[in-house]
Amino acid sequence: MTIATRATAHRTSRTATRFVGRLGFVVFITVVSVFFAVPMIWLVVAPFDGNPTMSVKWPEWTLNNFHRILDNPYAFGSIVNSLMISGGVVALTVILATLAAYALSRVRIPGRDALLYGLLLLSSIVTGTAAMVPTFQLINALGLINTQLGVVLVMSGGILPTVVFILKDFMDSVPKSYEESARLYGAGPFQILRDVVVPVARPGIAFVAVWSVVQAWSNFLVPFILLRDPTLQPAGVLMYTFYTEAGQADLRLISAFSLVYTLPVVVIYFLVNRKFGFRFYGGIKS
Amino acid sequence: MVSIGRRKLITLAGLALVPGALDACSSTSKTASNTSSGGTKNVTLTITANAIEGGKNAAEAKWVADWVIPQFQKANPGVTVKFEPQGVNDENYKTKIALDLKSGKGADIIAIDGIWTGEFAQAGYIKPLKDVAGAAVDAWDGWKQIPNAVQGAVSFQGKVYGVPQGTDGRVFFYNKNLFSKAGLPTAWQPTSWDDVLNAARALKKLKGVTPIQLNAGTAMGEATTMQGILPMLVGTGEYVWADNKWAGNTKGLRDVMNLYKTIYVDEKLGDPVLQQEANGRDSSFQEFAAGQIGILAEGDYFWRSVINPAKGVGTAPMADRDTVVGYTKIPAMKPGSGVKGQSFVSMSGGAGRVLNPNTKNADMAWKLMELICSPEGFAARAAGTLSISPRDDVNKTLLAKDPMLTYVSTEVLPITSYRPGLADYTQVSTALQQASLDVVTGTSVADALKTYTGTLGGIVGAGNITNN
Amino acid sequence: MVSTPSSVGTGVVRARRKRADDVAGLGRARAAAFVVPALLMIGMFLLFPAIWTIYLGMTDYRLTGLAAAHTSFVGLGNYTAAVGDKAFWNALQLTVVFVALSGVIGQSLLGFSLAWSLRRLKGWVRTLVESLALAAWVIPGSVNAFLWIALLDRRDGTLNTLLNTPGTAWLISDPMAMIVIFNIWVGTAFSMQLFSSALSAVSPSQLESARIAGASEFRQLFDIVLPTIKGHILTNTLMITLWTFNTFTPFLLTAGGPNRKTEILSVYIYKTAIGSGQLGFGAAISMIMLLINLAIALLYMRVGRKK
Amino acid sequence: MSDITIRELVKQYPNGVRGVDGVDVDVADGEFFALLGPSGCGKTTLLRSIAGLESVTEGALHIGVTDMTHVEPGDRGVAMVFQDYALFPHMDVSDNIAYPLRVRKVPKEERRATAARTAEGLSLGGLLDRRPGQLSGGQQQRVALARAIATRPDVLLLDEPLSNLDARLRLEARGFLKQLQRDLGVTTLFVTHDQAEAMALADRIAVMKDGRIQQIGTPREVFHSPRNTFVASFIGSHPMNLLPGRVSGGRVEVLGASLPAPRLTVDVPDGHEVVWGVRPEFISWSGTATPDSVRAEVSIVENLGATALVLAKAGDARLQCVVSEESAPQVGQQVWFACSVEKTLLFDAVTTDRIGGGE
Repeated sequence: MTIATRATAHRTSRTATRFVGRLGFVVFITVVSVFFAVPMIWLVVAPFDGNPTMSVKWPEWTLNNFHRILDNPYAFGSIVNSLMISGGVVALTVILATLAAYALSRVRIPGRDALLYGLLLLSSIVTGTAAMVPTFQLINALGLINTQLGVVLVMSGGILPTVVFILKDFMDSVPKSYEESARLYGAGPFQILRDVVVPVARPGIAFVAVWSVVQAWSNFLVPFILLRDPTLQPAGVLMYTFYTEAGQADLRLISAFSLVYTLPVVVIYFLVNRKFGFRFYGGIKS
Repeated sequence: MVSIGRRKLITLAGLALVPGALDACSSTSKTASNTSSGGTKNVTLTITANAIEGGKNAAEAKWVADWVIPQFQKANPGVTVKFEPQGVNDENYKTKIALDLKSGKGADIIAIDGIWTGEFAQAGYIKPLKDVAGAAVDAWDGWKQIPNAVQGAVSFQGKVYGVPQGTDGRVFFYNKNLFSKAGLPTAWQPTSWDDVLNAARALKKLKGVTPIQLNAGTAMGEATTMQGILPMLVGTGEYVWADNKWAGNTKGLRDVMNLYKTIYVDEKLGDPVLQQEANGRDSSFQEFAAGQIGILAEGDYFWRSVINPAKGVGTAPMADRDTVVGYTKIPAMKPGSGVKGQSFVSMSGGAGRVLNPNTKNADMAWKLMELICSPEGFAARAAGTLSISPRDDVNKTLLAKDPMLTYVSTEVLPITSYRPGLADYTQVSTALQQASLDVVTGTSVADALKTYTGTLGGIVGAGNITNN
Repeated sequence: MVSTPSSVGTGVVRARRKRADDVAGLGRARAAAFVVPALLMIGMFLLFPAIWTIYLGMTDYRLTGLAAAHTSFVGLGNYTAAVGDKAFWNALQLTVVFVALSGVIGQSLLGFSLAWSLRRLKGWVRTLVESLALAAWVIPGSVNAFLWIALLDRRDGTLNTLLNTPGTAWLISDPMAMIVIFNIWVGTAFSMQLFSSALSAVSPSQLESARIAGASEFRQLFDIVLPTIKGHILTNTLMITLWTFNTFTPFLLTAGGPNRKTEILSVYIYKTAIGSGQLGFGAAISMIMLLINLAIALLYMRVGRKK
Repeated sequence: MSDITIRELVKQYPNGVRGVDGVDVDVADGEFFALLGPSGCGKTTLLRSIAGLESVTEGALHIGVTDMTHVEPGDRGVAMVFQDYALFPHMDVSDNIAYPLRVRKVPKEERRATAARTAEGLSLGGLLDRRPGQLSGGQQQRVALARAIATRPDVLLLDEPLSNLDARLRLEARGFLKQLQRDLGVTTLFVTHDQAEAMALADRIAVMKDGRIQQIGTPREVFHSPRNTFVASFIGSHPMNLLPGRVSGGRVEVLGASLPAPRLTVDVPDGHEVVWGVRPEFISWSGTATPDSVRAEVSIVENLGATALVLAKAGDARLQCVVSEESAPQVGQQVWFACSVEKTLLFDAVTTDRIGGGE
């Protein structure tokens, strides 16, 4: 084989490999997209079906299901409640966690990592069903039964360790020279946090904020046991009431409310993502 | 990234293990029933039930809001009545009211499933009506209208803890169209299990038809016990709990399990896969409504709610329900082999309302209870969805409109049985469901019951089991 | 002999400097002030109930019945009962399989593959794929359950229509596989996000030089990318393991069935605590779960540090 | 007056390692002063201690007459340009430059004006609205400088100011930096590991190793009269030839030859072990034997443009010399190296301190 033919052969095989790679890539992306999209079809179609079933079919187009949701005395309020509770949880966790994660990231406190991970593990107990009674009793003793504040506090306590943990990881990768620089110009800790750390860690904060919303938004057990006035209950609880006596799902209500219940959190995600991004800046040095 | 000293973590876990003496915080309630008996100034009463407007049991919620509250407030100026709707699944509802009662809170009148009476009473969450509201309870004339058996649904150890709100009964529903296609009589009354099996065998010849649906398995939960195992068990002459002992590996239970084996394994008269589906019971309703199931053991609720053709009531409405769907009493295994020598059997549940022992206005709460349980109350309630009330006088007038409910109230209720209202029951029930599942999925009856008795021993103690 | 101005033995000094004691001049007191509010919150609403739960785990406490009124201390009785309970071992085994397949392998691999294939992509394809994955992640669990029940329905579910397999009861025939795939569907977005920000920090010049050296894409991946993002891999695996251990959504799909084939620990705990009201026993199992998580975390960190 | 006085400065880490280990430095007002050393030598730690970013374990630091040892960084009148510039990625150039003024609560208008003026002075006029990510390395460096000088600091600290620039840009920036320092007249300390940079820029250089100062002097002093072998080898674009030998009758025995010894500053007995040093630039070669020369075989010749670097082997030892490119020997050729005795240095083999030669 001459050098020339070998080079040609080489080039041909390279082109072939590249083509196969390209094809593989397209197939992979398509398969994954379909995988993610197919289950969601029901959510888009069933709410508009006059007689939705547990299958995807061409609907008998109607908005009746939504009329019924509108007629439900609690549906609209529950979305508002969800927004308030999630908002409270996000505000509380993000503010407290930002402060804590920053300090933990920048100052060595003995046993810091063990503490963080220990709390992270404990949070798995408390967010489960086993801690229901202690949680209820605690909120009862504080006189916060039937208040959204109680719900916000319990949820925040449960997700704070995770948020601190993730945020600390983000903060650790923010170059420290930013803060040192600001400090040299006389900025105090709060000023540094506000002017430098928070803006730089913003994609990370956005991430945990959305994560907190998702957690709070879908929680059922905590608001259910702590709230008694249905006008205070969030959508996550109301979602479970569209059943008949024997626990049969009323799909007309459920399909429509699923959409109503899902949309805000999706919108929140897209807004946050668009405004703040979910990543780091492709920094000068990170 | 995290770098945790292994030792540190273990120390931490060790710390967490130290038994915290934190229990002290359980807030003991101030059970002061400072009964402001006569004075009706600014009294607030609360009712709770597992019902919510626009959702689960909407009719009840609507009735409380539109009838009970205005009526009572009109009759008792100065009193405010509030409704705390719930509308979730029974386990969650039970959990919530248990937490409420435990912490000395909760609504003044609470709707419960009769089966919870025993465990709530044992926990001290509820007290006999008389202990809460005094002599007024005995003086109520409504008791005369409520049969003792029905009162038993909210009683524990001979004491009445609440006022029954309704009851039900289990029957075999069957599809008359399929029956005639299979050459079976459309007026059908089996008198033994064999009769039922023979009918199923005939139905098996029809294509696309599951001959019989006898609930089995854990996925259907209590529906398996209530519509499947227990009605069959009482047909063998045994109770699941008798003489302070639970039925273990008994002859009756073996018969029941063999029946399951015949239906689902040996002769394939039922659909074993459906028993395992998470929403299998809903599917069975859909299939029955679609004419794909021949015989179905269900409660009257199936008739009045699930396949009810009235607009917006049923989730599997059958427009031709009244002509196509037949119903008949569940036969004992053989004529006369049922409990108390009965030839036909049934199981019933019952809902009730109890007074919260922590109520500050026991007298007024009882007054409200009397209104709720008055004939007018039940009549108003029935305007939404008709069901069997606990009161004979009410049933006489209201049920006349519905032959099926009349049938249950006159033919089935006299021969019915109730479940034992004990805290252990839930777990025993789960163990029974598991046994039926084992059989349906191919385990031998002997092995299934061996597992069952093992589990049962763990729940109630080996000494509290009957084997024969 | 030429002595070179290298710096043997001074690396230690440099390595220490990274942990500069206090770059922002917080000072211990102020740092404490920053941390204390969160800790108070956690202490009050997490630690306190958690410790209480651990205590409950050593009692025979029940929600109702006699044991609710007269709770007695049983020490490690619940733990020995759990160890002797076949259902517990079943749940544990299922959980390990579930966590390994759906979390550690499934979500991580798919998440990384997505991050890797999308890293150089801009425009609508990337937006679309990312949005779909993230939508699955933000949709509430109760809604997700309905979506998947509709997908897998035995009678006329979408999957049976697509594959032309009418009547296949996926949730009965392959329940574990289904909840594994379901959980991958739900959770992949987290790994994808984490890895795509990690990948953006991998220096392009290193990859360039590897490519010039003729390294295949896989070689580049193993020699350069993975070592660089090791920390992220560890974070990802830790979080995913913890979350997957605790996820409860599969219950909404299969209710633990059929015949306990998907009764993972969280479902088992739910069934004991809420279903049968055995709160003491449920608390003990939660504690066991915590200890398992702890052991796994220690293992990860050991492996992660060794590499 | 913004002179800097550092006395007995120690920075000890919690693990006992001393990053800075007893340092005395005096920097005159307006001086351009370099801290030079290999990485990990403590130079950056020293710089950060001056900035106040590291807390000092022992010793004292004065700027002017003020004791700054424990003063908050923001109150020292010190500005610093970080190695990575530490430009805030979320602020545009104008905001970055004006940030120190914002901290001082200077009104917005004034801030903008100062930023614009400073930017203009550093040829950043058209870039005020850009984000740091949109700038080239050189531009980023100038923005960082602009931010540092916007507040007219008493002392300017630069941490490896040129290390993130490519080679050509670095030369340009060097000149620019020197000019800027001269124009501002601000006392400036900078850290570098690049001796050429230190030589080119600094009025004086402190060479550091292992947390200690090895020598402080003008570029000329450290080049021609290094205090020890470390400084000798560290300074210079080509490392000094350092070869073991011994003193013998006023001469040095090295490489099997006997060469004249430079003037000794310390009395040493005959047979004393020494290190003999000469810079490659001061060695000449010839194809034939000459007096006081060393025979060697050329192994490598590197063309450096105008000059060539010759690497040769003399026995086991290796020698380097820099010669004019035109007159470079051939590889494999036998050559004789010689050098002027004034240019040779002698170091004690044990203490490594210089004991002979130098200016």
